Amino acid sequence: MIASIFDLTLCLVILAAAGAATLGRDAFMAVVFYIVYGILIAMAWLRLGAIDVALAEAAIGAGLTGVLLLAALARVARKAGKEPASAASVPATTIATALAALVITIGIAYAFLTLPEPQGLQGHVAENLAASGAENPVTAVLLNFRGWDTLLESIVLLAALLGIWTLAQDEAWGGRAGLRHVTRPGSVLAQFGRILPPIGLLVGVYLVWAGSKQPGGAFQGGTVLAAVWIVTIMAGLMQAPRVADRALRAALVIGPVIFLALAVAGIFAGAFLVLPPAHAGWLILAVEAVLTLSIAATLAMLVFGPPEPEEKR
Amino acid sequence: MTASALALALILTAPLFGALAAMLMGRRGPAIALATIIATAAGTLILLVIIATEGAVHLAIGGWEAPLGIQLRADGLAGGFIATTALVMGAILAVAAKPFAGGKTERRSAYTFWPLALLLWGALNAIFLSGDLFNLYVGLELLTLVAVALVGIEGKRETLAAALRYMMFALMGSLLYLLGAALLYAAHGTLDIALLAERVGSAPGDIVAAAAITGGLAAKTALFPFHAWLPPAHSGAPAPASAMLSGLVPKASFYILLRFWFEAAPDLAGSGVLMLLGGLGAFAMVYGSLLALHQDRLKLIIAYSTVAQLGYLFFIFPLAGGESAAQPWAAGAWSGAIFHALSHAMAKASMFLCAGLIIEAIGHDRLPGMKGIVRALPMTVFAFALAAITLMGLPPSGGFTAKYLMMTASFAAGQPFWALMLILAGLLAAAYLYRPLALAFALPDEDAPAPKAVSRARQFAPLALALAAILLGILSAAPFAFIQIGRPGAAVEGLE
Amino acid sequence: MIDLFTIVMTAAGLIFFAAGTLGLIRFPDTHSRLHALTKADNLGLGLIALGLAVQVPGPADLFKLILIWALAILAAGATAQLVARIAAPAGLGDDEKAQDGGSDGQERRRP
Amino acid sequence: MVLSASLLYGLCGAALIGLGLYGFVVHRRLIRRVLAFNVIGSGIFLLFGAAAYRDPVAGSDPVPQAMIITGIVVALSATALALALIVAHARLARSDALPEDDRSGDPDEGRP
Amino acid sequence: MSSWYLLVATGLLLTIAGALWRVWRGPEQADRMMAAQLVGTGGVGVILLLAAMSGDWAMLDVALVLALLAALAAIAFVKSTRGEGEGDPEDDTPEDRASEDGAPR
Repeated sequence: MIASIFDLTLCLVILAAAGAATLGRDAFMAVVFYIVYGILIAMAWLRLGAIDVALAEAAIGAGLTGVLLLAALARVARKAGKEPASAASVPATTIATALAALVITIGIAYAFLTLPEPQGLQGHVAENLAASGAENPVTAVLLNFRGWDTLLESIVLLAALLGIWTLAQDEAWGGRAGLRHVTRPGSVLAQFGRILPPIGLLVGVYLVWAGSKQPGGAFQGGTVLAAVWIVTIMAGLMQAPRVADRALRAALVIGPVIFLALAVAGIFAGAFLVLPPAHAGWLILAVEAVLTLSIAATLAMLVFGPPEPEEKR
Repeated sequence: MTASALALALILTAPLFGALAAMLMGRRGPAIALATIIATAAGTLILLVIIATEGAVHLAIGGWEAPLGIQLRADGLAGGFIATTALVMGAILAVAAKPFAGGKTERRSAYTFWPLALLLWGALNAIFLSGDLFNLYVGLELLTLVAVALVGIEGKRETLAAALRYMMFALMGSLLYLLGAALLYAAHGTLDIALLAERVGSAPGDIVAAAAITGGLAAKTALFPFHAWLPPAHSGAPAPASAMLSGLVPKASFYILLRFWFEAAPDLAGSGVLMLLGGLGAFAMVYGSLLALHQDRLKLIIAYSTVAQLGYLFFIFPLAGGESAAQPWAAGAWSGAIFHALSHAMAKASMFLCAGLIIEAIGHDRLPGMKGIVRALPMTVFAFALAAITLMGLPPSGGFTAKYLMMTASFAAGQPFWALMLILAGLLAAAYLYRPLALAFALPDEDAPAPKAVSRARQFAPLALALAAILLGILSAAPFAFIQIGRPGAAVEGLE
Repeated sequence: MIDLFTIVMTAAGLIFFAAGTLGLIRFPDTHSRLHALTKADNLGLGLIALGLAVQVPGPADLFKLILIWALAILAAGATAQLVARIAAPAGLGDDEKAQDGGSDGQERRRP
Repeated sequence: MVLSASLLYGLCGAALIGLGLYGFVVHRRLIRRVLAFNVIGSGIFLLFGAAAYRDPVAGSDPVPQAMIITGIVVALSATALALALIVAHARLARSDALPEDDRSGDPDEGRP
Repeated sequence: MSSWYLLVATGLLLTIAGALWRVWRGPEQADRMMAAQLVGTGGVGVILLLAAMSGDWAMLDVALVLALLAALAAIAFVKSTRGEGEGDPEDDTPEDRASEDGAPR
């Protein structure tokens, strides 16, 4: 009973935040609502027994996506002089769209309510968990049973980064990613930038290390590490790396490269991407370690953006 | 280690390794691409031989069978698309080696082009081999992000707008597809295509899922009315990128549609849905052709032509889907559409490469400026003409075989409307391709500036592609039999 | 007994949160709202964490609980100071006003 | 009254999808559309996760959880690229909308 | 005991709803951001209670990550209100900062 009340309240608050984020007039307000929405969704995931997802949502949905949106909004506002009207002003279109969205919602809800008896893969996963090399079932799926998805996904991140790098101005190519951040030494921001990284480093590494036994893993840990790096640079304690930097590029690709190499090596053990059960445990940990490094580097570079011309830095 | 595992590993990982290497070593792009072409082509050849001799290949990634793991499936259809992709990518990368050469210092466009192009290849191969709807989603996302990046690589205002427009359609398409996949998993506990075939019924969830997946993929294939993004995106990119975007990228989402409707959910295909898809295709065909007639830039003509040509790929649904699947004409219709997809990939890539070389020679692609270009670029214009023959569907090209098979099927099926549309498509293609060809062969204006020279070796690549499209028609028997290998369920009688 | 302690502490935490929110809603200007807020929610979270500290199974989780509270204080304190500077009347440049667009013009005026 | 968590969050997910769809179609500012895209995405994930938790005794199905994590990362990648494109486009076009949607120059097109 | 945790958590959700109202009203960007900060802290509280309720203390990691990343969003906000996003918010006015901008650090 009380659980239902909690769930119902949470659903309503989520819908309110999402409604303001999508319908609100003011763009900045919408972005703040989206950040709030990410926090709330993380709670919903806990209620659905998905701690791994909650971790990912807290780190990515509430954290990084919000940062990306805030930064983009600020930069666009400075560049786009007059902004276009925020919503379609033809009432007929708006009403038709609203009706269509309502019909689609009802259709999806109906489909959800009429789903047949659940036949999940909990049993299959549990049966094969011992041979997977991970004790956390989600990690077992991500790194072993469906490792090919994860491998491709780590490359999707790189594809997005390459796409962002194509947006650099030609004369800026090879330079430092993003804008230069300056802070006065001893300021609140600079102090904060000193205190947070050690804690964040600890948490990030812990999440990866603990990920094979309990919720956590390369993506969640990598995001935390990326956040640490971003804070350090925003606090002006470090400069963002040059996009032509060899060490940076090596860090970006090492995770996918090692994962791919392992996948190919698998054909000697029977099939593509086979992890021999006897070695799966440490192999997964090793892959997670390098993936974390690459994910952290890639995510941070996604946030920094393309290199900017020196005079603007 | 089996030969098939080695082949699949090469096809899947060589382009990805190449992309990562190119990302690491900025100025070695062309050399890395060459190594990738060799490795992937070797894997493709091995795979083709295995499929031809032993039939469809199945491989459980990591040794985990469905429903727990992801299954790779290489049948004739997959083999045909992989081989065509290898051929087309090889030619494109050969032409791209000059404009995107490494140089002394690293340049932005040259640096990003190579990893993006190789990632595009890797994503295509991953899609063509995957037998799992969620894995297909990840592959499709990789493909989409890379394609969007390639559209915007010139960094001009119009190309960025084109990339953004494409991105918006693609984002919506991905979400719809993902929604469908989520509903299917929730209902059936698997996203393996073979297992879904046994489980998908006509529950509300299945219908909503099928609608969402179809809508999402149609948006990514630029099916009318989701076509608005395509012409500016495909015409705004540099020619080698355009060739990939127009020749190969839309085929991937079409391929997933085929896998979905013919393999995962064949029983769900009611005649209404199939007619709708075919009808939208017919509309796209007419609409794209008419707009192509009105363009004054070569690349825009070619891009609108893609809208039209993709349109009649969708005739496969009414002719070979649903109740037609068990009919004797289905094999012909099915092969016809696949032939069309493959020959269009080669011909369209060839055309965009030709357009790129023409731009290199005269500095732009406005039609009047092309007058008499045949004297400066005889091989290029010849290749363009050959590719045009394929797009018009004239014998002996692969396009002709495709149309012949589909028309025969449409008469056999008692649906002559599609045959009429195919004839119309051919006539319209002839009309919109006539203008650039006629200009190319005309006498140049006296005062026209002399075109810049383009090396013969580079002109050879589009010619090879156009020839391949013709050869696909002349030697159609072997590929016809090949792409039938492992075809699900239906009658295998040909119509030849 | 332990449970009673937890109940009292979490209830007190909730009250502080409620007070903070009330201040956030009712106080007339940005600075006073800021002031009310940071104290209340940090104290509220601290009380809740304290209440739960007696329930955790092991020292590792206790350590996490302390770390969470410390982080929350640190983050809230730093951001409060930073945001306070932004909120200074002169702190909003013309840029920011343009960014918000004209739609909420009437909202901008203090109630 | 006992409503299962799965049911509530599943319906909430469906509503989020509809809300996001509306926002995605109605907005002209591209940043708002990217934001709506993210709302739709998390609605789909929530629906997926709720469906995976219909049997609380068996616990949440780990396979959808893994897929959702993959999906979240993919959505982040798409968002990052889209936003970077928007910023680059705004630098050249001085507008946060596609040319066909950009009516800021139109004097009749004021906001109510 | 778990009912009590849920009760307190529901109460926290209501305070979060109150904070949402302030995000909506503004009027300053700073108001909206501070209200979001309250949602973050309240969210951490809810997660602690959910962890105690379910006895699954691994949920504490989520609270940890949330607390860590809440700071990131706030810093990004503060940064985004200055110049092109790069400056120190504690420098007094945008004009001051603009003159420092060209100087090497």
